[in-house]
Amino acid sequence: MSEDAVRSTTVYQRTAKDVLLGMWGSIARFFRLMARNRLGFVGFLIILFYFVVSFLGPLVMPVDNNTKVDRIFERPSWRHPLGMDHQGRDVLSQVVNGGRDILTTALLTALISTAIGITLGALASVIGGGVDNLLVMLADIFMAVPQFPLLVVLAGFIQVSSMAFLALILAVLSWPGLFRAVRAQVLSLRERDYVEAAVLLDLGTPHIIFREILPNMMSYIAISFAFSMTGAIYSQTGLVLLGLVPFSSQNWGVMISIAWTRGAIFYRDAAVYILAPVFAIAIFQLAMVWMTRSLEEVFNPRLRARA
Amino acid sequence: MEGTIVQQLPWSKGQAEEALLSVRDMWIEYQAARGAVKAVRGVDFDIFPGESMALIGESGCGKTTLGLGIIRLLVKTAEIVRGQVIYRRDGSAVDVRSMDEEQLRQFRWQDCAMVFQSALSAFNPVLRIRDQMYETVKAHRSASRAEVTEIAYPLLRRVQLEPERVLRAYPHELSGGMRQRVLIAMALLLNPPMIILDEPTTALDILTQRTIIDLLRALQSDFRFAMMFISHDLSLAAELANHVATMYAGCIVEYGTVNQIFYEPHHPYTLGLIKAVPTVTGDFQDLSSIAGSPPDLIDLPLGCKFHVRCPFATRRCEEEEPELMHIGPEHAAACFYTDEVERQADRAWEEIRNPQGAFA
Amino acid sequence: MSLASSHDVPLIEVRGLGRAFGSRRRRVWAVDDVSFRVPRGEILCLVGESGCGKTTTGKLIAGLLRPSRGEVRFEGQDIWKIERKSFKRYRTAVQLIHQDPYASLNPMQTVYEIITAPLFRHNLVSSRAHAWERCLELFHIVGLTPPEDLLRKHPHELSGGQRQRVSVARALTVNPSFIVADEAVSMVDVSIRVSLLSMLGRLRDEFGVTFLFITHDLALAKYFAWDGRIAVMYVGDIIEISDTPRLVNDPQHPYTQALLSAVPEADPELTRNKRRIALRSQDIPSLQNLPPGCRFHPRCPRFVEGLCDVEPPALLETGDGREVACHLVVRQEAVA
Amino acid sequence: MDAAVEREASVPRTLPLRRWLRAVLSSYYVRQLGKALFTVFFVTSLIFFLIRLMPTNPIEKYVNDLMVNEGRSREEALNEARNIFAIDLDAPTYVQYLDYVSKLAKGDLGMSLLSRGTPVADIIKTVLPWTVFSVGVSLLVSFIVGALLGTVIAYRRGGALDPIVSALSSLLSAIPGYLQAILLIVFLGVTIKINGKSLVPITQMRGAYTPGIQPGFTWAFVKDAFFHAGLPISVYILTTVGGWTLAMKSNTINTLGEDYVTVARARGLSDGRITTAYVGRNALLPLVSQLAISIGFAFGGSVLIETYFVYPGIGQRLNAAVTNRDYPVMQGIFLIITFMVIFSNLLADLLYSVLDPRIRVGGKGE
Repeated sequence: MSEDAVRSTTVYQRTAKDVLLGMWGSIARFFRLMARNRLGFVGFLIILFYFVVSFLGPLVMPVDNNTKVDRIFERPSWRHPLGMDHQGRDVLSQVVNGGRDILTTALLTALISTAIGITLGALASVIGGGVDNLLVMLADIFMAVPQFPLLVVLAGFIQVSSMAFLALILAVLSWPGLFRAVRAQVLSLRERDYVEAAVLLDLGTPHIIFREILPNMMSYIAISFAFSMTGAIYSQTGLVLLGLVPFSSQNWGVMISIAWTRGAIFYRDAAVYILAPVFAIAIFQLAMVWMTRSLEEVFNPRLRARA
Repeated sequence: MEGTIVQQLPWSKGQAEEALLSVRDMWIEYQAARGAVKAVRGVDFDIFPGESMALIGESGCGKTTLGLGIIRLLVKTAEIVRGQVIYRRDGSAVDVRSMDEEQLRQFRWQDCAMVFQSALSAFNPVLRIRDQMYETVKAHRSASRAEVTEIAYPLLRRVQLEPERVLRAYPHELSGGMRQRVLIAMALLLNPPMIILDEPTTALDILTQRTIIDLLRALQSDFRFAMMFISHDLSLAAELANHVATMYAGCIVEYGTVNQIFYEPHHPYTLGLIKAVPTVTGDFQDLSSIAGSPPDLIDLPLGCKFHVRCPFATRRCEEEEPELMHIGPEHAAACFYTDEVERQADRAWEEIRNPQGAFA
Repeated sequence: MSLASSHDVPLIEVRGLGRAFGSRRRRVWAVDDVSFRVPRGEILCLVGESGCGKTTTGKLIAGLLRPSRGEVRFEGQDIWKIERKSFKRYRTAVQLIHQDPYASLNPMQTVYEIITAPLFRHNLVSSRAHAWERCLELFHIVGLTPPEDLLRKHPHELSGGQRQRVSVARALTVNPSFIVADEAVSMVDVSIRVSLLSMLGRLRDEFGVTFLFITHDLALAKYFAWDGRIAVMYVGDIIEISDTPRLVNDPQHPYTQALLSAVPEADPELTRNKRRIALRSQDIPSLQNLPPGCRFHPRCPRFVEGLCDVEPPALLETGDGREVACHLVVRQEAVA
Repeated sequence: MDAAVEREASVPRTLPLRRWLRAVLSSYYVRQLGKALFTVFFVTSLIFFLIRLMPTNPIEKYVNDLMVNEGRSREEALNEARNIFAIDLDAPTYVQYLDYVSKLAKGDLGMSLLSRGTPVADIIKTVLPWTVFSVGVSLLVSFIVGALLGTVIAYRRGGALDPIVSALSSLLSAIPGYLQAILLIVFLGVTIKINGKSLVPITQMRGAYTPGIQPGFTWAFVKDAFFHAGLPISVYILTTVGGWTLAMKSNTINTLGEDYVTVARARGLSDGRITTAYVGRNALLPLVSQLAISIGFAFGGSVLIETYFVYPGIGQRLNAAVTNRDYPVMQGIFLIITFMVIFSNLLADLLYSVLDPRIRVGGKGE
């Protein structure tokens, strides 16, 4: 590798070309690293597929809303691969349109809980003393309280009007997990010799946080992000099935709930109406878990070098 | 009995048949991602009853692998490709490699005990020392708890520990030095004829190290067990060993009595090691290190593996790997230019004995 | 102390240095009352068994830990009382080389990033080309060849010896005047240890770097600081300081004598006939409940009832520039 | 802290055994008990203030409904609300709080809104045992099966079994329990039929036990109870066994790499002894601490799983209460579930300290 190539990979003053080259290079490297773990890569591709279908699908296939009495619970056919629902509407279009809201809420929850987890985790480990003990105790208490029952009670008391509000509630309940991981990581990384060396070389706190500590925590954060998404989907769908989250968006949970109450399961051909959203959620959750395997390797320095 | 006849090593101190343990052509490899790591490449030596032998080498020379190979305790990815490990006790000889699981289990600790370097994590953290002693004896012969305590008490006192408190303690309640001494006492529970010690003093302080060295010497004279200790520390060999073998890149490159190895080294690596280790007593000695670094054990260079770092290397060393050659009574070295090495060794000791130059 | 004004001011001086750990109820003094001076260009070795507080002392001097009592003075000024600008000058002037080659370099960064971070941060280089040249220069000083491909590698692709050299090169980027080497060579193979030491020695000769060399290996201390001084620490205190030749050949404090006699030597005849000093007990006193008076008295072969176990001996001069903390050693009362 | 200082300080002189044991015992268990009690206090207060913070204060709403559609005076409505909610609205907040807590201590959780006059405590008494029974049995089974299975595939890492079991475990633990419940009902109950009969008689399995059978510890009743609880138990097991298997597998692999296992083999200990006392016991430790968290999770899952299987446990009752906005019952059930989880946390901690002496017996590390 020529000297220029080496220089271009430095972090500091880089020309636009370098930046682009750098970005494309890192995206290609990210894919190569994700592909190292077969199972992880399959999970990653499925998740990618979900996001494409959920956010671009509705533009291509708008949800079929007109009732067609003569086609109730029609068998799956070439034109309607997943058959018709209890009002004769195309099930496939509902599945395609059913993902967007769930994934948005899950992403929002994960973002908020990751943000809370990291800030409180870093705060607790850096400041230590009283603040640390208080936060750790708070986290322990939150962890001790059974999450879903609390959610159910909360949803019973207050009207959950929007996705953002639901995401906020879910995040407020799920931050302790990441908080404890971040706190433990920062405490251990802070003691590392190379962080001490950075202090000695007076490289400044920003450098120490973003160039020395954070890169070594990325795998933790990525994996916790993934798990807080699956947790959010679990709770969110559960609340929808209980009818406690009444906002009337297109959503796999709503589909299952309606299919269940309309007795779709008793019509042999209509079973697909309830199975489609169930599998949609199940496969997403599974793909997420598989993907975390790859995430571990993406941030493992030993492998990053060889990619 | 057949199959346990081994070829006599000319430099061995006695007849191979009288040796307690004879290792012949031991070859061990690890399966790594990049290929097979040739950790031990054809090692031969004998250990005689009551003798103490030092296996000296730096990290990655295969000395620990050899030790583990003798009692077949290698990790799954390691494999003894070939070689014999003949163990002789009261008349009968057996190849450890041909033992079945049950024989091997009996052999371990009763015939040959092994004390590991990391004494800190050598004990089960959730069991008291008393129970771990008891189960060690129980695994080999029926004995009541009282009997085991009876055996353990004098042993623990012998290693300068308070039996009452140590037996009742959990491992995490003992300091590093204490744990090392408990491990040695445990090794003597079944009074095995042979004990292998891997880096017994590395993780310890000077004074604790001293107690362990004096302890090992005294215990060996009392219990008459053969001791094979593995270390990177030459001074440990100088203290305890009758015979010393220096290892490099999976082979024994020199074998000899402790005085031959230290005062008449015939292999460049042994000489290099001696000139690299400072002594505390006496005036300043100028030291010199060995250039370069150990070879990659997956794709090893041709010829003598040390030629890259060797000041005496010639073209012949690059093509041909020297075998261990008999160069004196109980002394062998694997090098074509042993006499040049010897000449330089004499000059080096001359320099140490009466140094002229001040600090260079 | 008025003494300082007559000599040129020592680069580093510690007075009555102490550092405690643990909560209020169970406070433990890892470093109790340490005082010594390190003039510019000299090598001082800090020797002692693990747990004696030598690493803590090193970190106190490097400014990584604040002292619980006493002072750390850099060029005559207490580093925790000077204003920001001079503290920044002190900050880069004193560097520390860590013991463990596998933990001292950030695994996520390439060697190039590790070395150039301080160069860019303190604008020690004008451009990336200049940074590249500086890297080659530093690699040459610390004996790392061939520099080109090493620069692109990650730490886990280097050997222990190479990592320690990268660690030293990183410290040299800010042109330090004082380096604390905390067991810097003890985890490296014996055969390449000497080359690391001679490299460090060259830094003193060519760049006038002053060293505090921390080690538990007396033989290494003797080799590296033959024309410097050795200070022996025991359970948080310094019990003897002397120039190396006399400390090695004529130790005053019973603990130093015990240490020197206990060290095994790579010379069979020498080490097997060495006069051994038997200690009265094996146990190292625990910091939680320290013995009264001199901390070594429970183990000291020259223990005198009523003297050693009553009042802790102060570290006093013995007239010829040596200092010893022992009631039994003939001493000249310290000046001031 | 200077690590060397910690490690090398020699063991303090032994105090008389009795005093030493008491000092250690008291400090650890008291701390754990304190933590549990504080959590309980925090949760009760959380619920108490929750009702007050709500935009539509449920009690206020209830009082207004009474006045509007039943023409009651504010005074009567307040009285009724007072004993239903176990809270007297007019008194100052702290008095209400003390009154609320004292009632709670006496086990009085207020009255159900829906079925007038029935105390919440009685409702809970009827439904709680079924959930404890079904969740308890499944936790026990899935923990034991998971631990054994995890050990087996850890020992046979290269074999065929390992990838299959690992993939299946991650599959089962990823898919939410209530979805698995639906899948069971759809496939076993409805879709797959063998000569006209579905594999699993879903409808007969509803309820906790067949009405005719006399409840009591007779074999017939127990068999019947298991028949009815079959579906919930199988879903709980399916969703949790995968997690235990994977956790035990990774713990066992780590423990197998420990020095004391190699030394145990060097000491000639039998494989059985090593697998149980050395590898098993040390690998099990982290699982025990995870047990507590999984209990909370299982109770959470029961809300939907019991609803789908029409199993009369506390989860299904909570769902009914929430749907009908029966606040006292909701509040009571949530408190009971939380107390049970906290109590089991305490049990798991104690069990952990019994298994791991390093926690119970202080030592050099402290």
